Amino acid sequence: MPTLVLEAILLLALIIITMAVIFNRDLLIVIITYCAFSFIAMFLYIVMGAPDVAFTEAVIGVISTIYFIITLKKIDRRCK
Amino acid sequence: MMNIFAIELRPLYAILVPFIAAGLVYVLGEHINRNAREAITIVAAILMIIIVYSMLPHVLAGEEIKIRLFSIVRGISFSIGVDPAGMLFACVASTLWLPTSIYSIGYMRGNNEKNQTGYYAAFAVCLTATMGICFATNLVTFFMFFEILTVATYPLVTHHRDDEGKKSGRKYLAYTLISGQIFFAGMVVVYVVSGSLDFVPGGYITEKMLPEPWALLVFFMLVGAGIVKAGVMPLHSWLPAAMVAPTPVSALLHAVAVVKAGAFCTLRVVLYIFGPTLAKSCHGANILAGMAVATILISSLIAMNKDNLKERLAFSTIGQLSYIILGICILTPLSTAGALYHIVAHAFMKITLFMVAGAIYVTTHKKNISEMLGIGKRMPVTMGAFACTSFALAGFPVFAGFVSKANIIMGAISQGKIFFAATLVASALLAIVYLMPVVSISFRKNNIHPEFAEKGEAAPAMLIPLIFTALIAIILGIAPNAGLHLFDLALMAGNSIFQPLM
Amino acid sequence: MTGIEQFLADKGIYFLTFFLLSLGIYGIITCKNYMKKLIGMNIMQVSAIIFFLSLGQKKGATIPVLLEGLTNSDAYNNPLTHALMLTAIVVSLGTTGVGLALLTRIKEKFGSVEEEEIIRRQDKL
Amino acid sequence: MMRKVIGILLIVLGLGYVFVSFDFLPAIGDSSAPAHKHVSDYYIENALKDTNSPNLVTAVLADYRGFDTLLETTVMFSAGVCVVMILGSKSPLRKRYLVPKEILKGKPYGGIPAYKTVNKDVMTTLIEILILLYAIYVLLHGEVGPGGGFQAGALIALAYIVNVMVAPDIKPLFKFTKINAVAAAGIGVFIYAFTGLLTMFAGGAFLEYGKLPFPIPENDLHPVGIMMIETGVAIGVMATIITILIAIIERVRFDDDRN
Amino acid sequence: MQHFPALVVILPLCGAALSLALTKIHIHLGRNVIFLSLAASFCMSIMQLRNVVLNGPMEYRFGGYALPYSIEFRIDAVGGVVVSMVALMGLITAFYCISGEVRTDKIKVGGAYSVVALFVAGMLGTASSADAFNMYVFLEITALAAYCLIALGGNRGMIAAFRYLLVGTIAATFYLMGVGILYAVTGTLNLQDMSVIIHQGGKDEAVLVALCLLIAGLGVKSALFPFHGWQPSAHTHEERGSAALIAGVMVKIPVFMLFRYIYFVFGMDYKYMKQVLIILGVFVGIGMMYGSIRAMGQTNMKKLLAYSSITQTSYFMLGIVIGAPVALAGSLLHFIGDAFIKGGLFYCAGAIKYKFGTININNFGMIYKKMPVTATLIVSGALSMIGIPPTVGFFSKWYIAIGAIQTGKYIFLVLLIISSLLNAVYFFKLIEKVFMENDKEMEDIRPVKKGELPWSMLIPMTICIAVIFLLGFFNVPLINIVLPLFEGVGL
Repeated sequence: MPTLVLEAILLLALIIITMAVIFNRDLLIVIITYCAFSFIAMFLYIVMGAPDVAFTEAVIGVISTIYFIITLKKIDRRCK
Repeated sequence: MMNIFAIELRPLYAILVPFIAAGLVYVLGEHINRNAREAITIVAAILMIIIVYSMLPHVLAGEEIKIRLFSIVRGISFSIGVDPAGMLFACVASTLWLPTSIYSIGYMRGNNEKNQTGYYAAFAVCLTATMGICFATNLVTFFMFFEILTVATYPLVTHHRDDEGKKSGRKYLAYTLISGQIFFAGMVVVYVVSGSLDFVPGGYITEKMLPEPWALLVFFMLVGAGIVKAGVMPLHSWLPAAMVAPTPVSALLHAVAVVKAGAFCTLRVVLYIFGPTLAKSCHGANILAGMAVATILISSLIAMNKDNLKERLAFSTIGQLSYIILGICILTPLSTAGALYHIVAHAFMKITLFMVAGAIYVTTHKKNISEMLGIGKRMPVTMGAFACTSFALAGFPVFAGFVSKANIIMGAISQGKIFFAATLVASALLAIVYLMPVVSISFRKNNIHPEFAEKGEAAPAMLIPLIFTALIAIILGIAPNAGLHLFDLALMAGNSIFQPLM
Repeated sequence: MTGIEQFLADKGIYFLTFFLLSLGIYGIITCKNYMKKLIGMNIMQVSAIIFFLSLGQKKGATIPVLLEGLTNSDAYNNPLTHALMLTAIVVSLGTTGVGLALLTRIKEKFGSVEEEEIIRRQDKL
Repeated sequence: MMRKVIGILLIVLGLGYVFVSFDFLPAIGDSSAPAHKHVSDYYIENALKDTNSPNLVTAVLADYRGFDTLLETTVMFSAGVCVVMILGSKSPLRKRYLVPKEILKGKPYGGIPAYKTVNKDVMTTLIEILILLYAIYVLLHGEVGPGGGFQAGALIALAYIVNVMVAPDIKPLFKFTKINAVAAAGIGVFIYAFTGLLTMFAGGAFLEYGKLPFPIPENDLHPVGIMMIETGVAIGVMATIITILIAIIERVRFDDDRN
Repeated sequence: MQHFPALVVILPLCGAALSLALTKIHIHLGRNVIFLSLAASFCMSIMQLRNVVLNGPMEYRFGGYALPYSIEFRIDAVGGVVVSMVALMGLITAFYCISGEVRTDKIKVGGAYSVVALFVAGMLGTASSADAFNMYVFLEITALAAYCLIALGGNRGMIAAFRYLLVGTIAATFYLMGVGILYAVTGTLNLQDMSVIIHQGGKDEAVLVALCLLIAGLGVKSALFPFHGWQPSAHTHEERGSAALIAGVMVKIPVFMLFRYIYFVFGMDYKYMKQVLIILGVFVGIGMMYGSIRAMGQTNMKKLLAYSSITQTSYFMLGIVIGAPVALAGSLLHFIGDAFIKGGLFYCAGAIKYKFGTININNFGMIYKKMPVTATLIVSGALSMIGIPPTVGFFSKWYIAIGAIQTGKYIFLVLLIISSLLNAVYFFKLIEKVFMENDKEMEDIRPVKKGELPWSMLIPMTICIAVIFLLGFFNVPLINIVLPLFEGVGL
């Protein structure tokens, strides 16, 4: 499986996840999808041969997801 | 450095004196009592007269006085200098500042107007700007003082903080700022095209610098600011609107500072930048002359049916100013000398008429001519001065008006422009038509207004300057070179411009 | 396979990265909820990171940590882009933190995080 | 719904046209692209010689472009300060826009989340210690393998988050108030900047580790320098993440009332 | 002596970092440390400027490595002037913020000043850095501090800050993409090196795409005409103390960056540069008209100033679009002058709000009687905006007009005249309201024992008045410093 094709597939996965984020109604689902997005992005960085960046992306993805969830506590989950 | 009283530095002192006076008045105005504040203005006026008169002999002797202070813009320096035309205007402005300030003290106290400190400070700044305009020797310095004059007269025009004052202030600003910015554009074009902006008697722009269509456009861009300030017909409507200001202000505006600055700007542009040859070849001068003629005739007609005395005087100023512009546009030495001398004559005549109008308003609170039946009985001296100056204005032989008008007519005839000479004569008659009714009403004998029965002259602080300027108007008529040799100055300026062409 | 790979190498990956960027911006503009706008912003910044990293790739190169045998520069990926992208990730975390703080205060003050309600209540205050 | 799909299709078409007509970027894989030729091959060849740290990314990050990382930490610090300033004053209750009661009626109150499967208090202490150990390893191992200041700082912050979020009632490992956290972030940044100033006073340019005034031999001054700035970065990042966490949590009590 | 370029930026940074820790010790210790660092950085920037003028541009390489391999600060005549102006404005604004201090809460005091110090450090770095990615990080610091300062301006400020956060990040990502493409095509991040490689030619399309992205990114950051959506609401609701810094200086730094990119990296002989400048010219033309027209109808003074600052940014861009060296010098003079004019007018708005609590123009009663210094600053700022000679506004217009005519672009001269007249309309409306209106008897919220305002507000105002007139009279030395730099650049 040559790297470039793998990268293309992962990029397509990212695009699908962004579509999900844009069209979804419930905020909690959107945040969980965003966590998945950052996870797949970390994968993409590893495939591209950048371990440092992947490490940082993983940690910072988790932290920003936690921040989103805390703020979600204050904001009700319904949205247009 | 040359010693402190060297001749070159004196024009700079002449500009700084009123500026320092304005600063003092504005800062100390509230804290010291009224008389001390007025004293500052008077002392400054006297000081300025001394400085200006001390320069006169040097100018008459034909010395070239010029000083380049510091470069205000890359390539052009802030340079001040004296030449005959500038000296003439400076003499008029400085001499008239003293009587006007004494008169305004009397007027302000009589009418007990509010915020007088602002008034006196703005008055002094206007004089600074006028002095700057007289002594500027390149267009950038000239434009700088020109704009300061615009901004400084704005608080004077809107002195009464009421709605009408604001409206006329807006109109005044609209006209002057727009023409100022267009002047700025024209100035930049001239700088880029010709490389220098110094005033050279006889002009320095040649045909190849500005090809045919552009020359006319730039000519009217530069002259526009002068025309607006001088109140030539299509752009004059701010002048009657500025009548809402107190009388000493309109006296200053219409006799000494703003209006004359406009005429002076036209003179500088037409004769010192464009020069007679280019002005004639791009036939800008002919169009301007046509506008001036139209203004003279129309303004005299309007002045006839104006009941308010100040309105009538305003329209007569518009007419008289167009004499000067007409004189400039005839492009002959005689007519230029006549135009320059008319600046002097008209200044003294018009300021007297306005002072009379102010005196009447303060003592009898009458504004319209129809209410002044037999006022001569009550204020014989004021109305006597009014009568003399109105004769002078109409151009009677023994008075100052006649001298300048005669020169312009001679210049026109020498150029073979009979039409202009005819308009000048016709305007003299028109002047009689709109001034004599005022004199006849005030000196009539039967059914005088009961109020004017007993004698009740105006306050001395207003009367003395009134008489002083009326007398000067008469003296200048009899002996044009009396005292300050003003007529020689005018002739010198005229010849210096046309000398290279002879 | 090499035909597709060649296409991907020249245009494909770049096209997908710029598409992800424009999707992020599209998300910011169209989503009405402020929280979703913030997530869209994060996605946009991740797409910028992907673009830089794809620039720094070399065919058959290992991760940019020096090994004994290998010394020629074609054997390692471009370390400069990785160093720059560490900064970009940290910047995106900072911006998200500030955005969420603003979100909390807006929710507290205006009662909702939807754009129309905020605009409606904004004029009342 | 349809409008959004059309929007996205428009984007696809637009980008497709741009990419078809323009061919401006070099192909991804080839190692002869200009991006690799000019500067980055210098880094690869003499990173070991200049900074003797085999991890090229840390070499570039901390040594060649060290100033960027200082600015990066400042970005984190300024984000932390901004969050503290914005969420500083708790606005009085009457000024806040309270959601009318009848809207809230519809939402059932789910009670405190109970994870019955495993005893979370025991687990948290175990996990925390593991995370901290790993963080120290990552920090000290920065030059050799992937890792470094940011990752270590973030990991320590993660340990704190695990403690606060999963088991709020047991005594946390280290207690941070908001002012202390922000002050710590400031000190982290200052440590970094101070190393730079140190080299400057000792005669070199800003952040030139060769000129550090310590008495150790010249060629391993660089690792010392890198280690100093890595600790500075770790402290800065850790403190800022914790500040933002505390600030947001303060305004949103975790087991908060309904609002 | 050669450490100045770095120290000018590092000192405010360290001051900001330490201020919160020091505030724990004593509430005013942090604040004083920040004043010290800002004052020191201002003095150093002046000495640095003197050094640059005397013996040529200064370069400073971080980490001591050879040029293209490390980050580099490059201060030439133009950069030196801009840096010292930003340092002066930062120092004055820090003084001005004393009046807005909340003495109760320690974090609030230390934090407020550290945010201002970070803001100034960010702008100083952006103006003096010569490395593309380094500029991006400095832009981020400036932007983050700006979000916080706008958000501190009250509840409406929150929404303005959030909107600016989103738009600012989009702009920063565009800028990052532009830098990425430039790196992909040239291989270096150093501007000097990059321009050498670009001039070797052969990469026109990629450079065109990068240029468009840069213009989009920096245009949004500096509220150039089509991207100015966020600016009016942001300037209206931002924190009273630092409004002058945001509106006066921050909006202009990206335009300065764009100027350096267009002239020193891409160069005028670049193939597509003519078309790009024409498009920019269209934006600038519309922007000048739009800003003034929108500003006419405003009654809120800050909104009026916000719209007028769109016009001023377009003035600065005008110089770049015209391209003649004299026009560039004129637009730089305008950049420096306008920072003090716009900053000064925002100081006045803040002072009136501080004293009377209102910034609605209609109830500016006898302001000139009660607050003479503020009234003088409003008048001198207005006169300078319109371009009345003794003030700096006239001279920058003079140079730009000369440049316009020399390159035969008369349309810009006409635009210049029209927009300065439009300025005149709403500024004289403001002057009329300040001087002519009868008293509205607004009660004095914070009475001050002597004088109209606390000294911490009066000093910045008097400095602004002084600079407006001094720059006016002594603009020639400034132009002589700057012009030789532009010689090789013009069309």
